[in-house]
Amino acid sequence: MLKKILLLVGILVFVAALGLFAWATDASSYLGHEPSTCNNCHVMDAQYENWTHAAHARVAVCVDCHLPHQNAVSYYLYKGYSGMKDVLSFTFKTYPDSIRATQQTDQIIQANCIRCHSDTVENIVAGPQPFDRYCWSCHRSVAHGERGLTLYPEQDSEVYKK
Amino acid sequence: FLKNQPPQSRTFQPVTTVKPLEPDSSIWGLNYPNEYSSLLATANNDTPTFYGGSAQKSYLVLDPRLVILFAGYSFAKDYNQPRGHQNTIVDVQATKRVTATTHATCYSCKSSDNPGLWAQMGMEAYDAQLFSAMTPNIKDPIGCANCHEAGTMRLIITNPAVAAALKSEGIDWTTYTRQQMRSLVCANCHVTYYFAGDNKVLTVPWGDGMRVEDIIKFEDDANTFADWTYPGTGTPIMKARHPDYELYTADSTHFKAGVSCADCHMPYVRDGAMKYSSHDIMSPLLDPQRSCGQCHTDVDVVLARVNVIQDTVHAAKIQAEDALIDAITALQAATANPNSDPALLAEARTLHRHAQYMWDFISSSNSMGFHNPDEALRILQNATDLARQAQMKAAQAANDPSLLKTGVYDSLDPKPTPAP
Amino acid sequence: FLKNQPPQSRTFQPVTTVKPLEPDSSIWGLNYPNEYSSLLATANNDTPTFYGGSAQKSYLVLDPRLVILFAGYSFAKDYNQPRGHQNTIVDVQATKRVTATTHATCYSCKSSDNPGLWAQMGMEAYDAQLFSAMTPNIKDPIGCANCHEAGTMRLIITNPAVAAALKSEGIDWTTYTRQQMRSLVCANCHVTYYFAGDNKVLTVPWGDGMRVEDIIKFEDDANTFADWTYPGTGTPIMKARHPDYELYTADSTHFKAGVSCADCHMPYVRDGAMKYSSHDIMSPLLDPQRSCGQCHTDVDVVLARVNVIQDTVHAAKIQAEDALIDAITALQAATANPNSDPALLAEARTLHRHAQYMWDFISSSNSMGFHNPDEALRILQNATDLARQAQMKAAQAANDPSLLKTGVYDSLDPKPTPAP
Ligand code: HEC
Ligand code: HEC
Ligand code: HEC
Ligand code: HEC
Ligand code: HEC
Ligand code: HEC
Ligand code: HEC
Ligand code: HEC
Ligand code: HEC
Ligand code: HEC
Ligand code: HEC
Ligand code: HEC
Ligand code: HEC
Ligand code: HEC
Ligand SMILES: [Ca+2]
Ligand SMILES: [Ca+2]
Repeated sequence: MLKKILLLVGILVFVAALGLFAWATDASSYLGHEPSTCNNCHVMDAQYENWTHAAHARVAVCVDCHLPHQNAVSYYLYKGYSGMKDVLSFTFKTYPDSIRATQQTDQIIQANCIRCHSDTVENIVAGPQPFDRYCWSCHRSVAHGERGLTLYPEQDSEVYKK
Repeated sequence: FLKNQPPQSRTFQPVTTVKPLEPDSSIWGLNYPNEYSSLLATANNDTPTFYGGSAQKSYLVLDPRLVILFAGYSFAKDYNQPRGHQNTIVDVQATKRVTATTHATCYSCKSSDNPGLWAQMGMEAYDAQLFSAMTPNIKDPIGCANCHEAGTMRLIITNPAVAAALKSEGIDWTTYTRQQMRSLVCANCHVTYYFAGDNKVLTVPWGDGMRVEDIIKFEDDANTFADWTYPGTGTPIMKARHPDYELYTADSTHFKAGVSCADCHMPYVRDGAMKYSSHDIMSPLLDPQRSCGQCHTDVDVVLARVNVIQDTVHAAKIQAEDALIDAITALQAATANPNSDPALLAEARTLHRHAQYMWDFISSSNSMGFHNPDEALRILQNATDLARQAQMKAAQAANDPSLLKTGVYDSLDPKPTPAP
Repeated sequence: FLKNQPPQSRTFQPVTTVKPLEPDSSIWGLNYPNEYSSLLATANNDTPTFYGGSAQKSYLVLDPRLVILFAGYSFAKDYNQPRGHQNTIVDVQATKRVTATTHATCYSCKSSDNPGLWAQMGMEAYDAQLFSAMTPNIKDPIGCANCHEAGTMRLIITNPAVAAALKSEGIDWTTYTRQQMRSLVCANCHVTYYFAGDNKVLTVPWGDGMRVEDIIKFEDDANTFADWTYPGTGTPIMKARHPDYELYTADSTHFKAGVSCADCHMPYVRDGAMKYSSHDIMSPLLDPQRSCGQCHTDVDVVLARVNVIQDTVHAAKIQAEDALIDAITALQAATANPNSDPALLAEARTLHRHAQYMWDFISSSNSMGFHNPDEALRILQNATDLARQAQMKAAQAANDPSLLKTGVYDSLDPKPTPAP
């Protein structure tokens, strides 16, 4: 019985969240791949801003790296899943101050790096032992620039100019 | 409402106008409730970390060697790990280091009433008064007026002694950038100092530079300034005091990389849509995700390094202390020996003086070396070497190789306890 | 999702089959021309950096203190900054350290012929031979067979002494990940060692651990192993040799962060679009953009820190050397004095032995401390302290405070030159 109620509540929450999602956001924009969509959420500010300063801004948008590209099914499934996750935790403020990519995200990104750069890295990813590190353990700033770049709260720097 | 809007204009509408040098932080707090309430939170922090944290711990109990090294001076009575900024008045009034003859200078870094008082009466007159005479004027612990200019909210130098020291170095701090001010503002207090002359004028000894060698030279030149004379050895000792800014800016990794004190000690936190700087200043190890995580993806890795660094520097510090205690023991015996060569004795005292200052420079600075590990270890190597040379010189002065005993502290039983 | 095609298969087609332990790198090079030609490039590198680089510089000329510290041993004759991997045979055959009685063991880390020879005759038999007897078998400098397994191209341990040392530590290197092997493969050679017994069997002293204290304990236990007896002091000295792997893995920043030797010394370079590992191994400071620049966007910042670290460690090293020379001078006088207390003399020698090993551990390791600044400074502080204690003990043994003179090296004029 309790389980059923919980399930019901769960479904209700899900539908409500979906509604909220559609209402609160320009839902159709999320079907696209505009980086500014991600930046709708101020919590994505730092990543957005740093991305615009980094090497890939001209050539790759958020979803190029953050969604799986094996096939259309996994692309849209994951898009729905991660979008919902972001919206839920944003709505219910369950996110931490410093947001971190999950391991699952890391694996998706890694596959995408290799997808675009297979010509370049084929030689080094191959080998008798698995390639056991993420590309960005060296390329620490290609995706989102220097860390800590947009650390500071909005404040008037002008007052320091003599 | 979350649609692709232009970034909200975050221009801030003040609720009230804060008058210049306003000592009462609660008035500033009307405009900036987040900053204010986080500042208040420093009153109640009490979580320890391995070497630091906000609990009140007695350095003298944790390491009884300090009782010997500060023998004859007030620091042998009472000397604690610092706590949060809201506790300053309570703590300075409670410490046994303050006596009936202590000057008001001891309030300099403890209250937001000071900028107003200094503007009114001048720092020299303030410092000339007794501590007890100043007490009625001191109502507020550290507050907004110690760091900010009312109106612009710019970070500023509020301590005239620090302003003078910067000037003596040829530095015009008003040209500093915002990021530089995010460190320099801490230098209002987290710097070493001494009291010059009978009026106990607060002095920051940067005239020759901010490295430990420069400060020793400056204090040596200032008529061989001494805080006290070491009992039995006759050494004129100078006390180092929390040279946090000096140590950090001595080419440390983070300083060179442009990181500021506030980046680690005042990480931003979110209140809904707003980001603000946490004014709940404490050990960053108590909230490393926030303090370090913005720059270091793998926080566990850097925390592990903090442990390695702190343990290494702690061991180096103890090693210097053991060498100093051996030297002091020898120098006491040599001083007691009427046949000792006075010229060699004087040389031994100078070695002791310099060794002890170098050690204290690191011992009295915070973070157990993390702020600048290489510089800390370099200085402690010098302290150890000079202490051993002081001991050798003492043995030469007394022409007595039996003064060359090592491991004196280890053989003490019981270990010393804080002086009464 | 039109892009989502499986990556074209470009699986590598070997041109030739390389037989196991093949000493001739040019054969492997048929399959891997980029790696091969970059390895060949190490022959001609000759650009110096401030402390390192590929130019052949004499350590003995750069710092004549070494002539004193290695007095009575071959290192006082000839001791250079290392050069690129292609020069190994030329350099080992040219050094004055090799004499008529030198064993073949000195070829152990100089040639890709070794894995084959060891497989054939066993390392003990190899080491038992004279250097001159082995020379005809040694044709190839360092090559692919020193690091790779033919066929799989896996990185492997090829040096049996290192394999034994790892085993003695309980380490099964075959479980190491690829990233771990990118450091461990250098440990085939960049480790400290000694020659055990009359057959001069190559031994890597890791049985008690890889820290300097562990190695001292191990060599002390191994019948107080000594490379030579210091002239005039009678101290049995053990020589440290390039403990690069040991120092780096002692909790250094980069090691803790998962960075490998190859990351800095073998950065990827490109041939067209294709990346490969540069086998032109040299000082990363000669190509910092590549070696450091992917991880550290602001290369100038980290290079400035390298300068600070190296200068700091260099000064600490000199300080330890000065203390050691003072101690040696005192100990020589005490040893010459027939009335000296033998028990105290023995204690002084043990202090000298340990101080000198600690100093040499850092002095003989590469990078002037950059691989692990804190550990280097910690060890040098200990070396300095122990050297001063050795001097004090010598004065006690001779009951003669005049042995406590400091600054001996500074007063030498002229400074020593390499031994003949
Ligand atoms: C070129 C590939 C690439 C692009 C384009 C990209 N990212 Fe990332 N993203 C990464 C990588 C790499 C990480 C770091 C993962 C890690 O450190 O584990 C990351 C991490 C993140 C994180 C987690 C924060 C963290 O530090 O772990 C967020 C949030 C994020 N990206 C959002 C975005 C948004 C929003 C955009 C578009 C404005 C975007 N990304 C564009 C590669 C990319
Ligand atoms: C509705 C607000 C919102 C939008 C729009 C949004 N995000 Fe996020 N995102 C969040 C929040 C909140 C988190 C923190 C989740 C957590 O850590 O619990 C987050 C976390 C992340 C992470 C790190 C966690 C993980 O799953 O690895 C990545 C990567 C990320 N977002 C990428 C994106 C991308 C790409 C877009 C645009 C396609 C985007 N986000 C749009 C709110 C949002
Ligand atoms: C959508 C395809 C795509 C994805 C996904 C992608 N890249 Fe790229 N990347 C590019 C293109 C295109 C360039 C530009 C090449 C040029 O300028 O010649 C580039 C450039 C680069 C460069 C050179 C940048 C510079 O500093 O000039 C690096 C390094 C790099 N990528 C690494 C990565 C890594 C690491 C990832 C994963 C985190 C990644 N890329 C993901 C397409 C992609
Ligand atoms: C890169 C980060 C970082 C920077 C920058 C930094 N600190 Fe720290 N600070 C630390 C850490 C880590 C500790 C050790 C805390 C502990 O042991 O619990 C510490 C400790 C302290 C402490 C003692 C805290 C306690 O636990 O009692 C004080 C005071 C302090 N720092 C002041 C400063 C000042 C002033 C500056 C600038 C001149 C500064 N810090 C710059 C990280 C930093
Ligand atoms: C007006 C003087 C003053 C200024 C300005 C100041 N401090 Fe302090 N700070 C103190 C005093 C005094 C204490 C010790 C209070 C006590 O123990 O009662 C202290 C304590 C601390 C502690 C220890 C807190 C704990 O819980 O252990 C830290 C960390 C610290 N300060 C960092 C900073 C940083 C960072 C800045 C600049 C952003 C700064 N301080 C500016 C005077 C000051
Ligand atoms: C130039 C600024 C300055 C002056 C002047 C100053 N202090 Fe402090 N004081 C600090 C700072 C900063 C701290 C926190 C850092 C620390 O303790 O290492 C502190 C901490 C303290 C503490 C708490 C920790 C402890 O040491 O027990 C006491 C008590 C204290 N001071 C008393 C005094 C007394 C008494 C005097 C006068 C002799 C004095 N202060 C003068 C800056 C100052
Ligand atoms: C110990 C020094 C110190 C004290 C005391 C202090 N502040 Fe700050 N404050 C700072 C620093 C450092 C910053 C960061 C400034 C920047 O990034 O430009 C800051 C930033 C701010 C900002 C800008 C927004 C933000 O959060 O970054 C406001 C508003 C502010 N403080 C208000 C106050 C108020 C109100 C008080 C008293 C209740 C106060 N401050 C006390 C050091 C201090
Ligand atoms: C504003 C950015 C920033 C913050 C905040 C920050 N760091 Fe760093 N840290 C750096 C940079 C930049 C370096 C230099 C190396 C590099 O380029 O990555 C560094 C280097 C380090 C190193 C290597 C140096 C060494 O001696 O081993 C450690 C450890 C470290 N940080 C720990 C911390 C800890 C712990 C904190 C929090 C208390 C912290 N950092 C906060 C930016 C930061
Ligand atoms: C984080 C980067 C880094 C890592 C990791 C690293 N090194 Fe180095 N190495 C350096 C730097 C920088 C120097 C100093 C070069 C100079 O002074 O010119 C150096 C110097 C050297 C030298 C002397 C080069 C010369 O100039 O003659 C040798 C040999 C060496 N390293 C071997 C190793 C070995 C073996 C490892 C792994 C156990 C290792 N290094 C790991 C950066 C690194
Ligand atoms: C088979 C033994 C051996 C192996 C394996 C080995 N080295 Fe060396 N290395 C040497 C010798 C011997 C020299 C000195 C050659 C000379 O001076 O003639 C040397 C020299 C160097 C130098 C100095 C080059 C210069 O131009 O100054 C560097 C840097 C170096 N090695 C790094 C490494 C790294 C990194 C690895 C692992 C990837 C490695 N070595 C593996 C034996 C080895
Ligand atoms: C365990 C491996 C190993 C053994 C055994 C070994 N070496 Fe080396 N040798 C190295 C490495 C690694 C270097 C480069 C690093 C350095 O010089 O610091 C080197 C460098 C050299 C150099 C060039 C630099 C210099 O010191 O002048 C000479 C010459 C040399 N070795 C001679 C010898 C002689 C003679 C012996 C026998 C007594 C010997 N080696 C035994 C590993 C070894
Ligand atoms: C001093 C040690 C050493 C020597 C000698 C050496 N290699 Fe390597 N080699 C490495 C390391 C380390 C890697 C990186 C392996 C990895 O990332 O898995 C590597 C990688 C490679 C790779 C993989 C592709 C790449 O470039 O990363 C090939 C192929 C290769 N080496 C061929 C050779 C050939 C051919 C020779 C002789 C001409 C040779 N190596 C000599 C250490 C060495
Ligand atoms: C060990 C460090 C390291 C790792 C891991 C690494 N790279 Fe690189 N990468 C480098 C270096 C160094 C260069 C610069 C080569 C040059 O300048 O010739 C580079 C160059 C590149 C370039 C060419 C950049 C340009 O300037 O056009 C691309 C693209 C790239 N890497 C992608 C990747 C991808 C994708 C991965 C993960 C599969 C990866 N890298 C993993 C070190 C690394
Ligand atoms: C594969 C990545 C990588 C490479 C390559 C690398 N580093 Fe680092 N470096 C790091 C990491 C990770 C840290 C630890 C601090 C942090 O988290 O940023 C660090 C820290 C540092 C620090 C701060 C430590 C200190 O003691 O001051 C310096 C300086 C530094 N690196 C210099 C260099 C230099 C010089 C090179 C090239 C010779 C280099 N690094 C190559 C990843 C790397
Ligand atoms: Ca504290
Ligand atoms: Ca070299």
